[in-house]
Amino acid sequence: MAASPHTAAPPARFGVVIFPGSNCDADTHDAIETFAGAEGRYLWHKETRLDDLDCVILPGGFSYGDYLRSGAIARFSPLMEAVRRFAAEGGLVMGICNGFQVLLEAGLLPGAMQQNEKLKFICRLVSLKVENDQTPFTRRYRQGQVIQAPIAHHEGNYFIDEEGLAELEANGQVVLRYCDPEGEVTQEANPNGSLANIAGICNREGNVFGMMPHPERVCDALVGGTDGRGVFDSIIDSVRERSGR
Amino acid sequence: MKAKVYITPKAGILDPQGLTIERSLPALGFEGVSNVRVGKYIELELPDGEGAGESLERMCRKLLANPIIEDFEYELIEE
Amino acid sequence: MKAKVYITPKAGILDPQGLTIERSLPALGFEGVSNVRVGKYIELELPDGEGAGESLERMCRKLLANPIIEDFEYELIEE
Amino acid sequence: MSNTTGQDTGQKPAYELLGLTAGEYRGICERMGREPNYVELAVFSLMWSEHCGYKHSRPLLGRLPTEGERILQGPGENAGIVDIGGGLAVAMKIESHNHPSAIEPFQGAATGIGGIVRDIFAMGARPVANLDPLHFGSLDKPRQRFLLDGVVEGIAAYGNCMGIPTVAGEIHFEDAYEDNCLINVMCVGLVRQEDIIRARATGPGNLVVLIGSSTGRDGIGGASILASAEFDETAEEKRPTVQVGNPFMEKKLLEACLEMRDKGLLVALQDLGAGGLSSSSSEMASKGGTGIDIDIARVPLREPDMEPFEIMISESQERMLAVVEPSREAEVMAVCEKWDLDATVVGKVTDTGRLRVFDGDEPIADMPVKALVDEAPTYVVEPRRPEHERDQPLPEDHYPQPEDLGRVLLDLLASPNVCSKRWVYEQYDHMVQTDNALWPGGDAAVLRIKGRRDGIALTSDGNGRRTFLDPRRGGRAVVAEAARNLSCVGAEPLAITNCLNFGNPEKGPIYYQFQQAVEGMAEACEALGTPVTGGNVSFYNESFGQAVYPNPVVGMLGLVEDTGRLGTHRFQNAGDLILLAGDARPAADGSEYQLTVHGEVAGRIPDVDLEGERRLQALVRRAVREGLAASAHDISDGGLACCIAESAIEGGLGAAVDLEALAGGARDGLRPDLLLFGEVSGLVVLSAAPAAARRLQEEAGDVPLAVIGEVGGDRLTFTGAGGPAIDVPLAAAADAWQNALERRMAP
Ligand SMILES: Nc1ncnc2c1ncn2[C@@H]1O[C@H](COP(=O)(O)OP(=O)(O)O)[C@@H](O)[C@H]1O
Ligand SMILES: [Mg+2]
Repeated sequence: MAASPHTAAPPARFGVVIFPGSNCDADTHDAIETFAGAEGRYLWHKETRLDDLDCVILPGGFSYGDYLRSGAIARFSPLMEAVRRFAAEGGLVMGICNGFQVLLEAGLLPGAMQQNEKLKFICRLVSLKVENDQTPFTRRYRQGQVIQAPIAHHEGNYFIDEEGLAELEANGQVVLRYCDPEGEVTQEANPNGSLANIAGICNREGNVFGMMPHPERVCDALVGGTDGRGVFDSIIDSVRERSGR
Repeated sequence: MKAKVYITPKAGILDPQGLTIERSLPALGFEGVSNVRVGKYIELELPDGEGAGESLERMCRKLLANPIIEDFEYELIEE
Repeated sequence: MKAKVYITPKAGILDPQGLTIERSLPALGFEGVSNVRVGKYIELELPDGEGAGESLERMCRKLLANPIIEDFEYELIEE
Repeated sequence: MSNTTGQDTGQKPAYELLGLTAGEYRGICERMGREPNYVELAVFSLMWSEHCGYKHSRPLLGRLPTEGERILQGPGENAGIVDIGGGLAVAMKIESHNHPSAIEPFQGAATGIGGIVRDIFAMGARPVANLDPLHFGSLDKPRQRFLLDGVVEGIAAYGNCMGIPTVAGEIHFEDAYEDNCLINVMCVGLVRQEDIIRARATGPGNLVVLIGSSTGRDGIGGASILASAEFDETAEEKRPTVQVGNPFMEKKLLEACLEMRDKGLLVALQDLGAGGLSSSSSEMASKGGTGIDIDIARVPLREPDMEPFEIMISESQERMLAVVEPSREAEVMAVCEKWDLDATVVGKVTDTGRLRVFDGDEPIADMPVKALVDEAPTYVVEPRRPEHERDQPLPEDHYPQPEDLGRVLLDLLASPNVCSKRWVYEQYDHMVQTDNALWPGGDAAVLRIKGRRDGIALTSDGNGRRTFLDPRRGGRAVVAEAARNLSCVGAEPLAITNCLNFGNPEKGPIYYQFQQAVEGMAEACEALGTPVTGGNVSFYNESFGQAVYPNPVVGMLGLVEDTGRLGTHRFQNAGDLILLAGDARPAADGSEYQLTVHGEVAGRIPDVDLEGERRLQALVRRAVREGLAASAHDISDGGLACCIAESAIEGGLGAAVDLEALAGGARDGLRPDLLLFGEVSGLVVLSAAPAAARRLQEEAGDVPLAVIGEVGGDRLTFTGAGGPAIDVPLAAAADAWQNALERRMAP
């Protein structure tokens, strides 16, 4: 990404990680660049300098082929060490699909992913209920709002032990749940067997967020909808507010 | 030095693969099979030396198994 | 009766998982590991009886393993 | 090696074991000026196999039109290339992986995707879509369910991991494919015209670099033995080691190759597919008018102790061969290292016109490139019309008309050949790359081109049953259907790629079917202005003397002017009128109705009126682009009733159709069952608001356009003079159509 020719600072600078096997990096980058003034910079998995960034996104794909377990190998890349520090200092980190799996494996988010209940890859539009509209990633949505975004994964069956789940619920860390189009969180609306229909969670501090559905795929009405824009808009708002830009 | 690693889904965790196999067995003529659990079996060769066991243990803990959902055991085979 | 089944990629058959793990190990701080092969490890419970071994063998051949690209071994554990 | 390759050693001579005839062996000796050694013989046997040498098809394929203003690259390269304006081009190619998939469906289909994707990025194009036309036996058989399950998972595993959306395809089930499933895969890529790379090894002294996976014993004999011998009881002994795909490796290969393209490092690029190093190196030399020296001692091996001939013919997946200038070697290695890929200089380009193989310093083979690549013998077989072919269609009263036509509709909607294929395409990541202006399920897929208003439309169609009844008409019909599917979404058909799946061409009737089908396709391609950019021939799809239906599969590319104005098959508004465009008389012959209800495939399919088809499609495209039509859907499997039912189900709106209004012109006096379920080329159902419908009728010119019904309500009714012929709740139709496949595949 070339430096912006303007002197005014951009409203938000995103880093989009490329692990070997990432395949939604370009989609995510495209989505970011459709937002007025937002900048996206690709981050090769061996890079370690993130200090020019406001938000790091780990995109979807099959890092290292998803061999062994999704995200298991990617989490050891030099970049992830930097992401850990970046998050510890309060930087915004979001994992989408495979990126979410990497964050789980890295321990930046609690829990683990198993194979989908029916053992099949699923790609379809699903309904999601926004359970927490106070995070830096969801503030543009309303509590209880139902949005539509596609999932495309083989291992999105979220698991955490009982204690962990109670903690997530108590702290409002469950951010998105699979629901029916009316917003009811039902078993039938659960596409992959995820515990408590969980589709997205954040860490306790709220600055690290992972979701299985793909918001970057629903930022343009021509190709499926615009419900995903709220995620990026929320991040931009949060960055503006923090930096006073 | 050869090593064998056995990784199994943690007790109490739903194992979708095992469950699916268990459900499809009767249709293939296998009745009464239960408690099917599917895990991983990894073979590898390690540099010889005293640290081998410890190194393998670390490898399992850090990479080969995910302790949140999996248990592991291993065997070292001296040749 | 308990049974353990070990499934491994046939010799000569590409094992992309094993290969990828092997290639990434040095970067994770594990040097000198080679011949990593990833297979499956399945535990299950069978009805007791003399036919158990034969039944398990058939089960492996028909469902648990893919004999075209995988080898299997099993153990029956009398309790 | 002691004995010579021509000698009878008590068993058969070596050339025969490798599938060559005595005459072919003599031809090789002549061209070599001596007897070939084993390595040379192995290489020749591959290059002169049906698969690589097109021995039975080459003379006939010449009939296909391959030229057009937009064709930048016709047959002969790794993929065809079509100019879509603005400096951009589309690379496209289709390939079969029938035999490997019949043995191991998951890996067979997965490596099929891997192979076709390499063909596309070998041209310097970024793959943007996969398509998967598939044919299996009846789903009533567990083996067929196993095959479908494995094939779909294999395609999903490989394509999804690569980040290439699988956007369209087709699936048919019929007994003729029981022992020989047809697994065709197509890939489409985008490339800036100045970035196109070709497989021409030019510049003697340039280096030949092997990139990607190490070489193992897999697929040895795949091309020469597996792909050109009948597949029967002896398959067991001929079975090569099954190849396992590594999509992660291929994803890295793809990115590395495109990065090298962007850096201008590649003189030429070629994938290693059937025939491995032998075929890739000799073809590159042939295209470049050069020679190549290969040192097999440098080839990274997966298994120790591989024989030289094994290294030369191994079909290990995920490998590419690049030609690079010596001064750029370091840069090439740097890109490969970045992507953690092995890359090895294994040879160099020469001006000798020969493929020379060395093991270190020791020469082990030396063959004329031209003989290998261009001089495989061709064979012409006496064509014989198969006995089942008929001059006349069945009499229209051949079958009794079923009493409950509503039941027939529900049964047809639930037929695996007609029902929704959602169970399949939801296993594919069909949205990655975020360009789907239309999601799967309609007549064709449409991808936008980022930064432009226009987009590309893609469809694949094959119809073995029709080609079986009349190969020439079937060939015409399959091209017409593909074009019709594109026109229904509003796209202008531009070009095709094709995969010809047939039985053993040495047999007169099969050769006849092949010849006739090619003739029919050629006629339709000429009439519709869609030249052939390349394709693939898969012969010997037969077992125990029983061949598959002759099945030409067409993948067609179209261009949409404005992705904001697309046609879909969904009914949009209650009160819209339903119109039937086109003038053709449907028939039971070769229809899904004939098979599902009357249990046979017989008669002769109606011919395609190519001129009428052209005019019909032009009208449909205009109706869609000008926004006059709210929906457009062509009549194919299941006939008019299923076509309307699909539009109704997907739109969530019922329909009432007047059979009297249908029975004009060519359809005069046709019985209701044939009107409703008969099949024929050349009909499209449109829906439009009343005012738009009037305008359409004014503009239709000489294309007949009849108002036949109205959208609305929650039932599907088709009413004739004697009262309702069909009256079923939309919900029942929807349930039958939407869930049939999932129900069949439930464990
Ligand atoms: N194997 C498949 N893979 C992906 N999509 C498929 C497959 N089979 C069918 N489809 C999709 O389902 C829809 C209906 O297919 P089909 O009935 O063959 O359409 P048509 O008759 O218009 O050619 C199309 O959008 C097609 O692309
Ligand atoms: Mg159609």
